[in-house]
Formats: sequence, C-alpha cells, structure tokens
Amino acid sequence: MTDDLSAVFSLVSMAVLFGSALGYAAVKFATDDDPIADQVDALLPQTQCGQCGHPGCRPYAEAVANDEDEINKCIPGGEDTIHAMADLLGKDFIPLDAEESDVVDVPMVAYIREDECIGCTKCIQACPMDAILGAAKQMHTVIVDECTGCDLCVEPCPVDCIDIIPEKVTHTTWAWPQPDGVGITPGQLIPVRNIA
Amino acid sequence: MSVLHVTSPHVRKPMTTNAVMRHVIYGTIPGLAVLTLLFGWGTLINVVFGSLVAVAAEALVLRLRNRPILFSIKDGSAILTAVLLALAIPPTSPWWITVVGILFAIVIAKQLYGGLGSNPFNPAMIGYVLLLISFPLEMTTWIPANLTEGVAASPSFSQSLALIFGSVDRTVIDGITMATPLDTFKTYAGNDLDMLRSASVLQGSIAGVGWEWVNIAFLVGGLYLVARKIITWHIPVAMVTSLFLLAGLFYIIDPDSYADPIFHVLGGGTMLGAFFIATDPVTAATSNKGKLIYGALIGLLIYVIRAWGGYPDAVAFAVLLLNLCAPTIEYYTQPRAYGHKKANSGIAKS
Amino acid sequence: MSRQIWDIPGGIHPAQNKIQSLQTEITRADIPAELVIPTQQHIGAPAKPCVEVGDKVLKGQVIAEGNGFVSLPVHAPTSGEVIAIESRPIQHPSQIDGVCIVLKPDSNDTWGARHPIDNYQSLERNDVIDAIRNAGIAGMGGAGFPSAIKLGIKPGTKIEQLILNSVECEPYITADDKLIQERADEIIAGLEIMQWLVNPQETLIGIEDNKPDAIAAFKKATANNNIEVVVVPTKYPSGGEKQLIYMLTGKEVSSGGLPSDVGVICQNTGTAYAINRAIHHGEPLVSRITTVTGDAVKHKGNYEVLLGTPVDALLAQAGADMSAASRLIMGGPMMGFSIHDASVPVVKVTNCLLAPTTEEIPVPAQEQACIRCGSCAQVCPAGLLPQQLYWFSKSNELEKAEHFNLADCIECGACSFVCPSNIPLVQYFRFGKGQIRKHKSETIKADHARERFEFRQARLEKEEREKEQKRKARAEAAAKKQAAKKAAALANPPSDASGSPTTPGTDDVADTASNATKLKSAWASATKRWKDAEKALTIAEKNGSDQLEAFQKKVDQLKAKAEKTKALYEDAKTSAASTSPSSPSASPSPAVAPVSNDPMVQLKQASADNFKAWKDAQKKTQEAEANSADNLEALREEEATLKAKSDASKAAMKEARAKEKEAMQAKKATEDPTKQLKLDAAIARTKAKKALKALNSLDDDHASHAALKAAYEKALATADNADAALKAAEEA
Amino acid sequence: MSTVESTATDNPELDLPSTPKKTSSVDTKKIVSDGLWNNNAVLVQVLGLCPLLAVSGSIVNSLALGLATMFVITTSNIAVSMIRNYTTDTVRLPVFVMIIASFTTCIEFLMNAFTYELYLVLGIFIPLIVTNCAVLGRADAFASKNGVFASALDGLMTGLGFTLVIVALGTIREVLGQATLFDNMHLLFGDIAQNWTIHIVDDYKGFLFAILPPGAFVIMGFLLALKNIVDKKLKERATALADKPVSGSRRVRTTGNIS
Repeated sequence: MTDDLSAVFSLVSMAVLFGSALGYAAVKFATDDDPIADQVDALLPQTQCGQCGHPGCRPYAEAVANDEDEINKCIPGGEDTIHAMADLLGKDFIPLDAEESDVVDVPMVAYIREDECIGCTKCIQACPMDAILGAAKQMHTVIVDECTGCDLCVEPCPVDCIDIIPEKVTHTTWAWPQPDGVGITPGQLIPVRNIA
Repeated sequence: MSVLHVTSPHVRKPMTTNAVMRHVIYGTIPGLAVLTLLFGWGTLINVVFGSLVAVAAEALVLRLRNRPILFSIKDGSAILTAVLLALAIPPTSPWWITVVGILFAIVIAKQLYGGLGSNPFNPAMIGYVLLLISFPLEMTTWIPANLTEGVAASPSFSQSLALIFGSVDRTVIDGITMATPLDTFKTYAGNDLDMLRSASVLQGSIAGVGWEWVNIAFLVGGLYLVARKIITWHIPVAMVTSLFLLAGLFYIIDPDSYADPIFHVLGGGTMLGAFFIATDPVTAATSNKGKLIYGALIGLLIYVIRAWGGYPDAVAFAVLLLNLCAPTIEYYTQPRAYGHKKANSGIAKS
Repeated sequence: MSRQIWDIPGGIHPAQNKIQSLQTEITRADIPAELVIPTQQHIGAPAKPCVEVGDKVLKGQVIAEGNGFVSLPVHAPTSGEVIAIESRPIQHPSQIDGVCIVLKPDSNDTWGARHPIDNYQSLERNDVIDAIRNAGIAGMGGAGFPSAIKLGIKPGTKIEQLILNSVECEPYITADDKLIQERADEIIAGLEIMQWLVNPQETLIGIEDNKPDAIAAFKKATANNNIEVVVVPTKYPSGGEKQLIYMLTGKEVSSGGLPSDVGVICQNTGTAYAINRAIHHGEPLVSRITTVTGDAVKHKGNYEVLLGTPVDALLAQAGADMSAASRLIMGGPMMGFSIHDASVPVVKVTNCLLAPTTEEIPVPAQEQACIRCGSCAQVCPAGLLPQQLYWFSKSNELEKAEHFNLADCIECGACSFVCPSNIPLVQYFRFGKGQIRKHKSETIKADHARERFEFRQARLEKEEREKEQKRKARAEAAAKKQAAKKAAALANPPSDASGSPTTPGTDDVADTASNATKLKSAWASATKRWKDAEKALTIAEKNGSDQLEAFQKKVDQLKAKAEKTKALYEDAKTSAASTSPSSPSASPSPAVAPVSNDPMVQLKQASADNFKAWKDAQKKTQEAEANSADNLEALREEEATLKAKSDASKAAMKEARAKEKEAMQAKKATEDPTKQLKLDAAIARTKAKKALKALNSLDDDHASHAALKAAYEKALATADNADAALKAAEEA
Repeated sequence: MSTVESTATDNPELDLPSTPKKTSSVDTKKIVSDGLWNNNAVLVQVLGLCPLLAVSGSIVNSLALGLATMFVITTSNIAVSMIRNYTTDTVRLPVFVMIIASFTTCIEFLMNAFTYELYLVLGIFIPLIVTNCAVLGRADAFASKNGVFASALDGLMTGLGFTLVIVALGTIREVLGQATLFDNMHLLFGDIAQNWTIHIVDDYKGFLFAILPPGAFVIMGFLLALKNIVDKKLKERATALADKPVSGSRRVRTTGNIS
C-alpha cells in the first residue's frame, strides 16, 4: 500500500513540477506578434502583383505563416523563393503552382508605347508602386527603376499600349551564366566578322 | 570563320581525370604481380572478370539514369573500383562473390549516390565490407602463399579458373586453405602462444609468409603514384605512422598479446589501404592538414579493430568510418584565406 | 639583396611563351581607317560624350567627360572627325555592345593644346592628382581602376610602401617588359611623381626573375635614387596586386579592404609611364603598349597602339593569319577574355592580344565530374577551397559560398589550370559572384518596393480620411449655416453674410498648413535618405565596389529630390503664411447660393430632387401598403405623378447632357478633329481586339459564341467606322 | 475610379474565406487511402523506423510487430478521440503517451500469454511500440481532432499501412537472407502453421547482409524509391487528365478594380 501511495505521490509531484514549468514557459516566452510572417514577407519579391490570390505580398506572407496557403503561389519569386520559404518553414519544396505555363524567370518591366497612350491615367491608379508618371491627357511613362513588372497596369489600359518586357541587360547588370555542366565542352563557337 | 568564346583561363595543365585513374591502375601492377606469383592466377582472373562486370553494371545504370554511357566509362573509375575490390578478395573466391561485391559497389555505393565524384563512401570498400559481413567463410579462406613451408605450388591457371567459375566441390580446396596471418594472430595471440608460434603461416617471416612481399609491392606502386603527383604523401604517411606508433606502444607493453609494429605495417591490407584505398580523393579529406588527420585516424582505427575488434583486418572498416568523418574534418581544417585573420571552420548557418 | 621575400601559397608555373614577342623593338602601330573609342574602358561609369557627330577634333582633345567619381575622361587618340556616336561591339565578356565614339582620322595626327607641368613639386598635390585624372589614366594592368583615386589617399593615411608592379606574371605578355627595357627612365620619372604624391617610406619595384634585361634597365635607372628593385621568383599569379604586396612586404590586405589600409600603394608599370607622359609632356592617355602574339601572328611583338584601334586592324598589321587562330584573347591566357568580334577596339587595359593556333591552345575538353582531388586548393593563391566553392556555386548555395569566401577569389585561373576534370572553375565562381550580386540587388529592390507600396497605401488611406473629414466638415458647416441663417432670419431679417464660423478660407489655411507640415516631413525623410545614400557611397568607394556609378547616381537623385522637397516646403510655408492672416477678407464668398446659372447643374439638381421625392413617395406607399392604410389610393396617385415628374426631369437632363456632350465633341472636333477620332478609333480597335480574344477563347459554347461574334463584329464595324472617319478628317 | 475602391481593404474579394476549414464529416475513402498509401506512416512520413528496421528480418516477426502496432494505434486512437474534448493543449501529449503506454502494456501481456516464443524473439521492440512516432503522431494529428469512428478507422488504416510495409520488408529480407518464405509461422499461428515454410532455393549460402540492419536500410530505400516512382506515374496520369487551370483566375488586384 505504501508503495502505491509513493508511486502516486511521486507521479503527482512530478506532474505539478513539470506542469508549473510548462506554465511558466508559456507565459514567459509568449510571442504576441508574428515574426514568421515578417520573415516570410522578407523573402517575397514585393511586386504586389496579386498573382498568389492575396492582395499584396504581406497578406500572402501572413497566410503562409499561418499555414493557410501553400508556399508555391508566388509566381514572380519563382522557385528560389519557394526554396527559401521551404527552408524557413521547414516544409518540403513543392513546384511552382503556376497557372500560366509561360512563366519566365527573368525580371520584367512595363513599357508604355507612348505614341499610343491616350493619357487616361488608369494605369497610374493601378500601379502599386507609383512607378508610372503622367497626368490626364498626357502620355504616361514608366520609371524603370521602380517598376517591379507586376503587370497590374496592363489590364486597365483601354488601348492596350502597355507591354511587359524583360528588363534590358546592361554591362552592369549582366552576370556570367552558369557553365553547362558535366559532359559538356565549355564555351561557344562564335562566327567572327571583319577579319583582316 | 569562327572563334571560340570561352571563359579564362585559356591554357590548362595536361592532366586529366582519365589519366589519374589510369595511373592508379598502373600503380597496382606490382601488387597484382606479387599476388599472382604467390597465390596463383586467381587474383588476375578476378581483376579481369571484375572489370568486365563493373563496366557492364556501370553502363546499365547510366542507361537507366539517362546519362552518356561512353563518356563516363571512359574515365576508368569503374575499372579502378573493380581492380581494387578484386585485389582485396581472396584469389579463390567463387565468381558470384565478385559479381555481388561489384554490383553493390557500382550500383548502390557509387551510381545511386550520383556517380563519380558524388559518392560519400569508397565503392570498392563498400563492396568488400558487404561481402565480408555476408559471406565470412568465403571471404576469409585464403590459400597459403607458395612460399610457406610444406605447401605445394599455387594453383595453376586452369585450376584457378575451375576454382572461380567451376562447380568444384569447395570442400576440396578447404584442405589447402589456411587462415591469414592476421587471422591466426587474432585467434591465438594472448591465449595460446604455442599454437601461435607453431603456425606455419607465420614461420620465417616478418609479417606472415608472402604477405610482407605483397605489402612491399603495393608500397612500390604507391610510391610511383606519389612520384607522379597523383596522390600526395600525407594520407599514407599519416596512416602508416599512426598504425606503427600505436602498434609499437602496445608491443612494448605486452609483446605476447600484441603483434609487433612491422607485422601490422606489412601485414594484411595495410599498404593497399594506405596508398590506394584511403587516398581515393572523392571520399577523403582534401586539405593537407585534413589529410594528415584523416590518415592518422584511419591508422588508429585499423589498430583498434585489429587488436580488439571482431574482424582480423580492418582497413575497409576504418576507411569507411573515416569517409563518414571526411566532411567534418574538411569543415574544421579550412585553410586561412588571404586577407582574413583566422580560418573559417564549420559551415554557414542558413 | 638582403630584402626578405615572402612566398605566396599556391601558384602555378605555366609555360612562359614570352620569348616570341621579345624579339623586336616596340613598333608604332599604324593609324587605322577609323578609331572606335568606347566611353567605357574600365570599371566605373561610362564617360559622357561631349562632342557631336561631324565635329573635328585634335589629338588629345577631350571627347567624353568623366561621369561620376569612378569615371575618367576620354581623349581623342588622333586628330580627325567624329563620324558616329553609336553602339559598337566592345571588349565586354557579355558581348553586349557599348556606346563608342567613332573617329575618322585625318592622318595628320595633330596634337591639340598640351600643358606640360615642368615643376610639379611647386604645385598642390591635389592639382597634380587632378592633372592625372584629367589625363584619363587608369591602371593599365587589368581592371583599370582610375589611378587618381588610388593616389588620392585620405588625409592621415601614412603610406609605408609605394610598389611598382612590374611582375607581369601572365604567360605571353611582354608589354611591360619591353617598355622597361626601352623606356626605364621615363617609368622611373613617373614613379618619382607618385613618390612625391604619396610620400612613402620606401619605394619598391617588384619584378620577376625571368626578365633579366628589364631588371638591368631598372637597376641602371634607379642607381641614383632611393628606389629599390626587388626581384621575385617567377610564379603565377605573383603579379596580382594583393599577392605582390604580400611577397614584398609580408602584409595582407584585409578582405574587402584597400592596399592603402595597410599603408601600401601599388601601381602598374604602364601607369607610371603614362603619368610621366601626362605630367612632363602634357599628353593624356591616348595610346598604350600592347603585345600582339600567338602562333597565328607572323610579326609577334609589342606595338604602341592608339586607343580605339580595332583589333582586326592591329592584327592585320602584325600579319595575323586569322584562319589559323582558334580564338582571340584580349589579355593573357590566364585572365584575358576571348573576344567575340574582331572589330572590338583596343582600350586602356588591353595589355595583350593573343591569337593562338589550335595546336597552341587547344579546344577545351569536356567538363568531367569533380573528383575532389584538391589540386585546385593546393594552387589557390588566396587560400580558398575551390572544390567547395565550385560545389556551392553549382548548386546555388550562395550563403555557403559566401561563407567559404567566394568574394576573395581573384579569378586568377590557377585552379582551372590544374583541374584534371577540365571544370571551368573560374566561370563557376564568376557565376556565383554574379548571383550573389544579383540576389543582393534584388533584396534591395524588394525592400524599396515594399516601402513604396506601404507608403502608397498609407497615402491613399490618408487621402481617404481627409476627404471624409472635409465632407463631414462641409456638411457640418452647411448645417450650421442653415441654423445660423434660420436664427438670423428670426432675429434680424437684414442680410449678414459673414455669420458662419467656418469659412472655406480657414479650411484652406488649415490645408496649406498641414500641407506644409507634410512637406516638411517629406523634406526631412528625403534629406535623410540622401545622407544615407551618401554614406553608402563612401563605404562603397572604400570597398572599391564596381557599382559606384549607380550609387553616385542614386545620391544625386536623392539630393535633387531632397532639394526639391525643401523648395516645395518653403513655398508652402510662405503661402501658408500669406494666406492665414488675410483669410477672412481674402476668402471667397461662402457658398450660400447654390443656384448656379449653369443650366446643366440646375437640371441635375431638379432631377435629383424629383427622383428623391418620388423615392420618398414610393417608400411611403409601400409602408402604407404594408399597413393597408386608407389613403393608399391617394399615395399611389401621388407616387405616379412624382414618378412621371422625375422621369421627365431625368429625360430632360439626359437630353441636356447628350447635347452638351455633342457640343463638347463638336467643339473638340473643331479644335482637333483628328485627335478625337484617333482616340475613338484606338478604343474601338482595342475593343474589337478584346472581343476577338474572348471569341477565340470560347469557341465551344454556341450561345455565347454567337453573342460574342456579334459583339466582335459590331466592335469591328465601329472600329472601321472610326478609322474611316479619321481618314476623312485627316483628308479634310 | 475613386480612391475608395483602390484601397485594399475595400476589395470585396478579400472577404472570401481562406482555405476551407476541415469539416467534421468523415471522409472514409480519404482516411483509407491516406493510411494505406498517400500518407503512409512509413513510406511517406518515415515514422517508426526503429522497430521497422530492427524486427523486419522475417515475415513472422514483421507480421507480429505490425499487428501489435496496429492494435495499439487503433485502440489508442479510439481512447484519445473519446477524451479529446477534455484534454487541454498543454497536457495533451503526456496524456496521449500514457494512453499509448497502457495499450502497449496490454499487448505485451497478451503476447506474453499467447505467443510466448514470439514474445521472446521480438523482445524489447514490443514495449518500444510506445515510442513509435506513428502512434503518437496519429493520436495528435488525427484522433485529437476527430470523432471516435473516424479515429478508429484512421488508426486501423494507419496500422494496416504500417503492417503492410513491414511485412513487405520482412518478405524481401527473408527471401534474400535465407531464401525462405513463411518460416517459423507457427510462432504466431500455432501448430497448423508448422509446415508453411517454403524453401525457394536449396542449398542457399545465406546472405547475412539482408538480415542485418544495414540490409534493412537499403531495402527500405528501394521501397521508398518504388513508392515515389509509382506516385510520379500516377501524378503524370492525373495531370494529363486534369483540366488546365484558367490563367489568372486567382489573381487579386492589389490596387482595386479600375473601371
């Protein structure tokens, strides 16, 4: 009988001890804000394009952080972003959930064909970055440095004068390509003109 | 006309991976020759047969993986794996031993990990260990070297062929097999010194009859590799030195229970392991400091397993265990980069 | 020689191949038919052209001005006429064309005004440095960092060693070697200018022991001064700046730092020569010594080439058989890059032009798997682990690559040279570095985008709030006014206009004031951003970042912005100040009279009133219906009349609106008929396009198909009509 | 057109519910397919490998351990599901472990009583069922959120999935290791199973590697690969049949609708 009692006693006291430790930890280390969402938000490209089905990058980050949406919805971010989010959240990589098959992984910018622009200002209102300059009845132009290529301005344009084109590669933005890999001879043969 | 647009540098040293593999195979020739002289044609037959199996297995897996077949076979790494495995197994082992070992080495230990350069473990040693733990009997029955007292000449070519491929009653050869010197030592040392001293395989030699010659031959081949700058001296020297010192220490303490250091250094697969197995660049450490640590730890493990472990020889186990540690050694022996106060260690925390 | 030489780790000994081009004296290259002078000849921002097509220029005249901190002017290499300023192939590995000034020489080679400085020691140091900058002198060894920046040391920095880099460790190249042999005195003169500029404790010349003639020439030239010639063993890449500094002084330039941080300045041989020409002769950098070699070249040797000379012209003069050449390399075989077009011009950093045959430099072999042999780590002069960097670059693990100090790779190519698996390691590292750079700029851009987006959201919200407030204020004001009016009407019937407490005038004042505050904060934040950017720029300068020009641009932009906001703020302040005191009198009369004399507005008002009345009536009727009241009939009648009235007024308004629109259109049409029509046509066409798109996407569904088709046809017809109208208008 | 519309908060599409909440109704089919294949405890979640690799040397061992585990998962799932509304979040894990331990003790005593030899063979791995993550995993992930029937079914299916994999592993290892099938089945089924042993190859040398744990790892790896291959094929077929999603259907306009 004393054995039973001592067993009960020791279990109860252990329960009390660990329980209070847990309770203390729960109070002490409580987190009120959601740092995960901030971290996820930092990984997103901030194009605010809405292609993920959320109105902006921050809401999508919150949805991902709260496990309400998959990590593969960010089309401008591409696979790199999915990998980064998978690493951050300890999830498995899943391929990009692209609705469009022609998703290209190069930075894009909007370009307004200025002689066709009628100056309706609709694109200006559509631009989440305030990256389009212009006034009513004046043709508009895109500030390339600010444009994220989200293509939200394309649809509202009544005369379809906005194109989303790949960002032009310059000497400063150009980077060496990755070599082709094992089994391939490096380099490329280039026909040369103007040989003496 | 066209010119080539290619990244710098434009000149290269004329040494290729294919040549590296080829030279390592050349380096095994002295050892192979001595093995053949002492134990008959079995080893040579195994080398040739094993190479064929290895190439076939490699081609098959490459085909399944949709990789260029000829390109990879030409590098000679599959043949090298087969040669090393064939040198390690007994010369009279039946053909299916070779097949199982090589298939496992090529298919699982090498290609499933991604092929040449991506395998964490030495494929030949993986094959060898698989055979050793699965078929202990076949893997430990060596015929005695034909230098041993009272032993007839080694099997002839046709006898070897029959032993390997024929369906001979294996009990026939059981009569002529004998435990290896290390095995003998393990069995009797410390317990039955009379038996140990009378064991014919140990008579009149410094590391088991014939075995010292085998090891010296591999040493010669290894020196060739060092001279050709295919391998550096760090791993073999560190490994042999640590084995020698450790064996010497215990021999001084208790010469009856522990073999003398020369016996350890020239016995079993020490030299083959030191120059040909442990130096496999894919699975070893690469920095000089790392190589020294890697080699020394292999020597240590070999001695520990030989002296107190369950198996008579331990080169394969020691090398595999250190293969496992190689990345860690690597990460903690990074050289100090120019312009940095101290060397990095460990990997980036992401 | 008692000086200690420190040995660098690693290094390789490739075949020298220098004898071939040492057989002849330096030859002056012919002036080609046209000179193509890129505005970007080295790292940093491209220069800005300051001549126009058709201008005649003299030799040494500035044709493009430096644009930013790390940028240098470009001078006309000879006299002639500018025939084009356009994109041409240049020496960049990306194969992207760059802006070039194309000069047609007049074959007189007439110098413009030269201003030699005879006694530079009597000048301010900064003036001499400016003279060097204005001469367009950049490091002539490889990267081409503007020399003036290197020499313009920060005040307080003590320079212990000035090193002249004459190592020239790359195979094949002998440009410096030959220059030293022939013009050692002039190089030493240039070095003495630098000596005076930076005032070092000791001046050293580092030179490899494979150049005995050059060593002798230097020894002779330095017999009478305090310059020491230090001979180092031949080993590639001991000519790397950091490597040479270590070899001669035992000092290591810390990662990401500059040599001047450890009290060392290192300059190239050709640079010293160019500085001498610039100061003592007043000649800007318009030509350089270039080695032309390789087995495909018949007359191998060193040529004094005008900058901008196309490679093919130079090769033609050297008798190159281009059908035998396997590739064209600008620079040495270890670090030079293959050029994709033989019309690429020679620039300030072109120290060698290599046209090897296939036997000499064969086509690279196929890349094989890395067997981790570690040869690359044995030869790396920077103490890196190329096999790990390769692995991380290949698998895009950029953080790990950074941790393994990818940034410290000097791209010398020693690792690729020894790799038995023929892995183009250098390209992997360049790829990795590029990815890291790209990643960083993307992060910056994303942060910036987030800021802008959040700012926009905040702004919209604020606007919304303000609008709401204004609306409320207006409603309140109106109510109060109404009340006041009533009260006034009750109290004293005579007029009293200025009774309302809140006039739109005060509203305006408040607005201007808040506007001013807003502008003030905008000004403050703009200033802060500008200051931040400036700070970043200085840091970048210190680190020798290659995006300096971008930084510079940004700083300028931000500065302009800050100034603009400041101006705006000041404007707003003054206007606020001017409006507030005079508000009661200056404010327009309160909007007591809503009765406008615009008929449209009247109609609108009437229509709205009538509509409201009808709706009220309808509501009442419905209520009555629900309650089954007695006066249902009466109510219904009333509702009907009201409805009719409302409809009538609505119709009237519509009509008026249509009329107005027509009038407006007519007015517009008379003003600019084509523009309006053009617009119509554009809209119509787009509509047609959209309809067609919709039609194409939906051809299974019959019902909608037909409808869409109709819509499309209609749109098409409209578009056609519009087009026709436009045409007619245009013809008219 | 107005800025009212262009603020994100006014966007009507925002008010759409996020991903649909799990309904309480029991999707039997999904539970079965998850337990057996789609979310198999071993092949997908890679849980419970310790007993799996240690004991699966022969069919009989595998079957016995599999059945024992199945029993524990099912019963503990039922128990957990019954008390799910009375346990708070903070103490749920200790409670679950206690429940699982009780049932494990039951099965241990049962095996001790009825299959004593097997009890000896399996030894420590029977009590170790407590630590099998698959059991606790199901209790926490499923039973604590679902009704009794669903939990029982889920436990049964998860246990069955576990058993199937471990038996498959045992079969392969038995065949490779000693070239027999159904050896020693009498330990589990009594004397009628005495003659069930099938010898596939006479005079087999024995392949010790397959019997030893490393062999279990290798074979397990191949089973995982096989599962992935089958899944890939299934997915390919499914995507070939499935409709392409409409481009941009999900898109939300961050700047509101511009009319």
